[in-house]
Amino acid sequence: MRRFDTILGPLVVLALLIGFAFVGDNYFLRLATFMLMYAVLALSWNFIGGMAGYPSFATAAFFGLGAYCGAILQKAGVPMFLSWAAAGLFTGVFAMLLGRAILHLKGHYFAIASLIVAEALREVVNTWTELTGGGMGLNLPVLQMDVTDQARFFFFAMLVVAASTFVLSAVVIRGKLGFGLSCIKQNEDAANILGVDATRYKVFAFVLSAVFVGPAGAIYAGWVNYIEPADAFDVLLSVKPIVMVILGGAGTLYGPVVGAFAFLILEEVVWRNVLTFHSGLLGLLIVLLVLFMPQGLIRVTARRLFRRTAAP
Amino acid sequence: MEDYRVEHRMGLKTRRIVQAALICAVASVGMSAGAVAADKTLKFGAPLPLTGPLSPEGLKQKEGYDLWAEQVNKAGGIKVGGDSYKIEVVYADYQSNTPRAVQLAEKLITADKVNFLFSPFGSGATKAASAVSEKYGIPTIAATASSKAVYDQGYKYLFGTFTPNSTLTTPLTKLVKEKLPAVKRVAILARNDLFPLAIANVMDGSAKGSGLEVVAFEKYAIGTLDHASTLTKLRATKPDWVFATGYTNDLILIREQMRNAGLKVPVVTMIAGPAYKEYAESLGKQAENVTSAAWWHPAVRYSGEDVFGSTEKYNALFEAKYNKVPDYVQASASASGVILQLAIQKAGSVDPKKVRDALAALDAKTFYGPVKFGSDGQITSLDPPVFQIQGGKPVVILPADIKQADLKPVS
Amino acid sequence: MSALLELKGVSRSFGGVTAVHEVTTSVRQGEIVGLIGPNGAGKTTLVNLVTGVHRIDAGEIVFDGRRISGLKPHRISHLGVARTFQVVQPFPDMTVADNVAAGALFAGGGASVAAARDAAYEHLEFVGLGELADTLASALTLPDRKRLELAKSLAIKPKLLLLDEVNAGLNSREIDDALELIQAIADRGVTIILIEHVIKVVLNLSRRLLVLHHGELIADGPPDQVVKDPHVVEAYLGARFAARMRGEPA
Amino acid sequence: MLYLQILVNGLLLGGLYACIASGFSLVWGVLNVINILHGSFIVIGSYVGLLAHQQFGINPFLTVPVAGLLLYGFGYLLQRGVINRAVGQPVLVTLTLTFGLELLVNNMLIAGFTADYKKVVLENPFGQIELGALFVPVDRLLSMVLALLLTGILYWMLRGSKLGRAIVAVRMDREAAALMGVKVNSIYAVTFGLGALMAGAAGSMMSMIYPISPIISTAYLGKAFVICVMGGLGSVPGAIVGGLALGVIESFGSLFFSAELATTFSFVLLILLLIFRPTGLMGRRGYE
Repeated sequence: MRRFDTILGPLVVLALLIGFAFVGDNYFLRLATFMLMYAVLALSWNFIGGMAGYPSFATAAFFGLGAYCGAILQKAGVPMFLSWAAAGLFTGVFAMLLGRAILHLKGHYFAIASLIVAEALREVVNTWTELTGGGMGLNLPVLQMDVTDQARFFFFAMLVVAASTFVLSAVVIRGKLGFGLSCIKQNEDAANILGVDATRYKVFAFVLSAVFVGPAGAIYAGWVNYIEPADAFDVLLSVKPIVMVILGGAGTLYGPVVGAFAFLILEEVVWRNVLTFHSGLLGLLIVLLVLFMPQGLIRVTARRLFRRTAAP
Repeated sequence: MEDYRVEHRMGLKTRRIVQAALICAVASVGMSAGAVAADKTLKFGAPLPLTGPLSPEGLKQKEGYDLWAEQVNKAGGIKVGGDSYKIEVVYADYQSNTPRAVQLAEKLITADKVNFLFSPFGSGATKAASAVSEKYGIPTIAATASSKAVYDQGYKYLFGTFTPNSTLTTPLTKLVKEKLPAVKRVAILARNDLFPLAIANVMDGSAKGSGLEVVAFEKYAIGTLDHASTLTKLRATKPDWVFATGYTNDLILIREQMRNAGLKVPVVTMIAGPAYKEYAESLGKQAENVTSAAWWHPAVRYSGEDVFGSTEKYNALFEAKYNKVPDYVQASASASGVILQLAIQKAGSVDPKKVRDALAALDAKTFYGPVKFGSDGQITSLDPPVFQIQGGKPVVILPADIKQADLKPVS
Repeated sequence: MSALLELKGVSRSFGGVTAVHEVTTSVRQGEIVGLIGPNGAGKTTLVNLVTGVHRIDAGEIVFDGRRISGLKPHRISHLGVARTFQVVQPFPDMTVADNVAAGALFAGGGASVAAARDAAYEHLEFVGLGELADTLASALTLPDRKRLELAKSLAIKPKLLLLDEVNAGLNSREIDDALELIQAIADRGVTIILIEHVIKVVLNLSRRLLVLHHGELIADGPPDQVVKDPHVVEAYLGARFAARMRGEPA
Repeated sequence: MLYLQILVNGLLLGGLYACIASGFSLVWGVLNVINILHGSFIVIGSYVGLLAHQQFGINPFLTVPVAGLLLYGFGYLLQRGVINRAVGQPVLVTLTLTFGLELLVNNMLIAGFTADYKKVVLENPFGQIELGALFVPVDRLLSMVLALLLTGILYWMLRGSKLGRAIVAVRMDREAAALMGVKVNSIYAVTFGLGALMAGAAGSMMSMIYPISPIISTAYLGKAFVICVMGGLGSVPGAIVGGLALGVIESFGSLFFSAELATTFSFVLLILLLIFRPTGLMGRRGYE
């Protein structure tokens, strides 16, 4: 039965998504691509924030770096796929170096350091006009492709990244690394004494939280054709994944995915109805979520399911 | 999916039902009456930054579109051939986030099926979103994009109501040289941001082109809370002319701190702050004799063949509706609607391709000024006014035929 | 027998206050050594130095023929040094079994999570927590948490086990149970250093006592000798021990 | 002379910065809560100053106590009603909570006041003192003095009064303070209120210096962050030191480098500080 859970379930979802790509119209494809992107961000943050318990606000930094790395390479004539891969590599290496520098900080200090890294990067990109276009933004080459095909193309590109992130999450969460991260989250000193190489594990988790966000940023840049510092390094890119993960259930495998899906729906439903007060409503949602459902959707429903199956 | 229509008091659902009922009723009447024209609707999509840092600008654009739509509908809609079309502007808030603007432009086109599009705010977002309307072949009017880079992409469906940035700085530079020949040294202070930086760059060119010396060119970061030291630094370069660009809040602060820093010069130019009434209101006497330039000003006087008829009538209608004087953003937004309307009427069709051709060939008079587009889609017929705050109010000092006062030195 | 653990002139100070000063001693394979001293004598600091939590300022620590001072805690635990904490530190949101499995997996050379869990059940049986294996660690009573600490330590297959006040907070019956368990662990060939400030507890198990006072090692030898040592009596046992012997039952 | 002017500029700015940050630092130190709402609190204070000036022609310096008390009440209730439910939880929870509240409150401010920039325009501006080539704007000088005075009062209150000692005790060790009979929850609410009070006072004062709009709240918050980390969090004197330091650094930064790099410069400095000296310039041990 467990097989169904871990392999068949995701496969069914994957098949549905692929099928969806051929029936949905462009707008819905765009929404779905966004959902996949959110899922990548949420699953990625889950490595460092959900599993290791380190409140990272660096997602925007990785996303922006990936977007600019991909865009600059593509403008320089590097093939698209290669530029995406390079974005992943670059953000991964960046995360490794950054992680070594700031992962010895705990709690608020770590949160702020990671937050400020994104701010500093944005300023750097803003100032480095020759390379990045500065505040003028950067336009990417437009694909010579039919509109619908283009929508499908980016949908599938994002799907591949999201699926990879998911698979890696599944492997990590069930393996030694996930176990170790869970120990670190609950008691880092005790984990060290039991032989967990906390520093290495944390850096590893931090790198994992970056390597897929980078390509997601690069794909996103190609998809919207235009990036600028204020958007690529938007602090909401760091905050939204956290909300999604909390919404779904931190440290779980399905939580971030469920959270990303639920968040997107909420975003769209909220905005459909209120034009100038949606950030207020998003705020209200966050407040209610934190106060009344800190365990997330997954745990709430899982508990209910468990209760039902537990009865003979 | 940020639907927000001009008449938004009724709930969306109720409105849909009423609408459907009306359409049915009209349709049945139409059928029974035979050849009587049915009342149809044309949808105009407008992705705007209604929240976030750009929201003041976005809300202004919305006011401009709303006023236009209201007037057109009051006049019985747009008449094409035998049909008469009501106007509906479908708004979407992109939260001052450019990629979202692109996403929403696509959403407006594919999900809301808008017939025409108004661009998002500013050159950056306009450029980004223009790729979408080009992809779908939807005629698009940019109400607030001036950078050449927006129009030299070779796109066929994008038309803009702002002349290139240099048309703001060059006439002003010439005027200053002529009236105040003692002014030789220019110090430029620019916000490191799309439009403010672009304007500062063309000013640099205009100044050098007319033989002035640019003694300083300083940029400041977005969100800067203090300019004291930068201004102290500028003071040391002994400028005669301080040219500052930025958002209204930046410029208010800079003007205030210029006084604090003892930076007294005969010419102070700020773009775009003085075009907005908040600027003079927030600075009081400090605003006096600050010069600026914009693409439109309520003091200009044009008569037109459009729904507003003339600049005076436009100003009056605007004041009646919003109880304030329009500035160039609101007027340009209204003009964007007017331009599309004229093109549709000239084309005699709502077919995007035909309307696009009519736009390219358009040569019309409007309350906003004469409208004629260059081959790249940017307006060429406009002569942007230069103005100065005098007696707490902006007065036009250029072009000569509509000027209300002469250029005065600051002190 | 050769020395399993050797401390050579080990010192450490915090912000000018000396916590451990030039401690030199060695522990042989299979010994049960008691490390005693009044509160603040530097006992826990010494444990932290051996396990790598704190770095030493001077001296050298050799374990099993290998210099371990300067290594990180997880490396030292991989080599076979386990410890328990004065204040028990379980992973509260994990099951009891997973708490132990963590030790088996990371320092105990576990091949996989599943294998580590299997090993965990054995250790839990050994310490008498078999029935509670699947409950959350946060739900355990204090004596059970102490057992859990022991099981976790055993899971890393230690050669040396440092038990930091493992009996603190337990009543006398619970202490007896704990001591029995410690003896059983020692019988498996694990060398044990028993850190206590209540000397009576140590006397039952240890054949050798180390006494720490103000960070210095002031006595080292069989309990009967140490107890008579004038330095020890003066520095530590004098008033306190007498008072305790008269007063509470430990 | 140029350097002296730049230094004076920096110190004047630093005084305002200190006032922006002191309440933020207090809340962070005592409640272990990063109050993302702080910037909006300042903006509300500014609107109090603006409205009082528009309606009754009162100088914003005089509305400082009004704005302070109003914000105290708001902060107290907000903490009692909402934030208290999350105190003591992991960083992530409290941070996300105040972030959500910030979105809500800021959006309400925009709905109420619009995002347009406004400013108090005095009939008779304070002008500036000119000492040779040295210019000292009087409004800023007064603001700096008042800011330092307020921060000083806060410090003195924490040191000297019974309430202050209770707050400090809670900051040091919550459990111990509770055992000693301190009502921890009410201390939390009072502290949060005090933080809001400082924000409101700063906001009212700055209503004649900075253009007012809800949008500007993030700029204030950003500065508060940087200053707190520089000064050492939770430390009121640290906020003064950090504020003055940041003011001077930015000031000289825009002289030597460029104004566009001043922000980048302070961010980079901050990251380095976090990595190598997380306890702040004052070198106090953090309360982690």
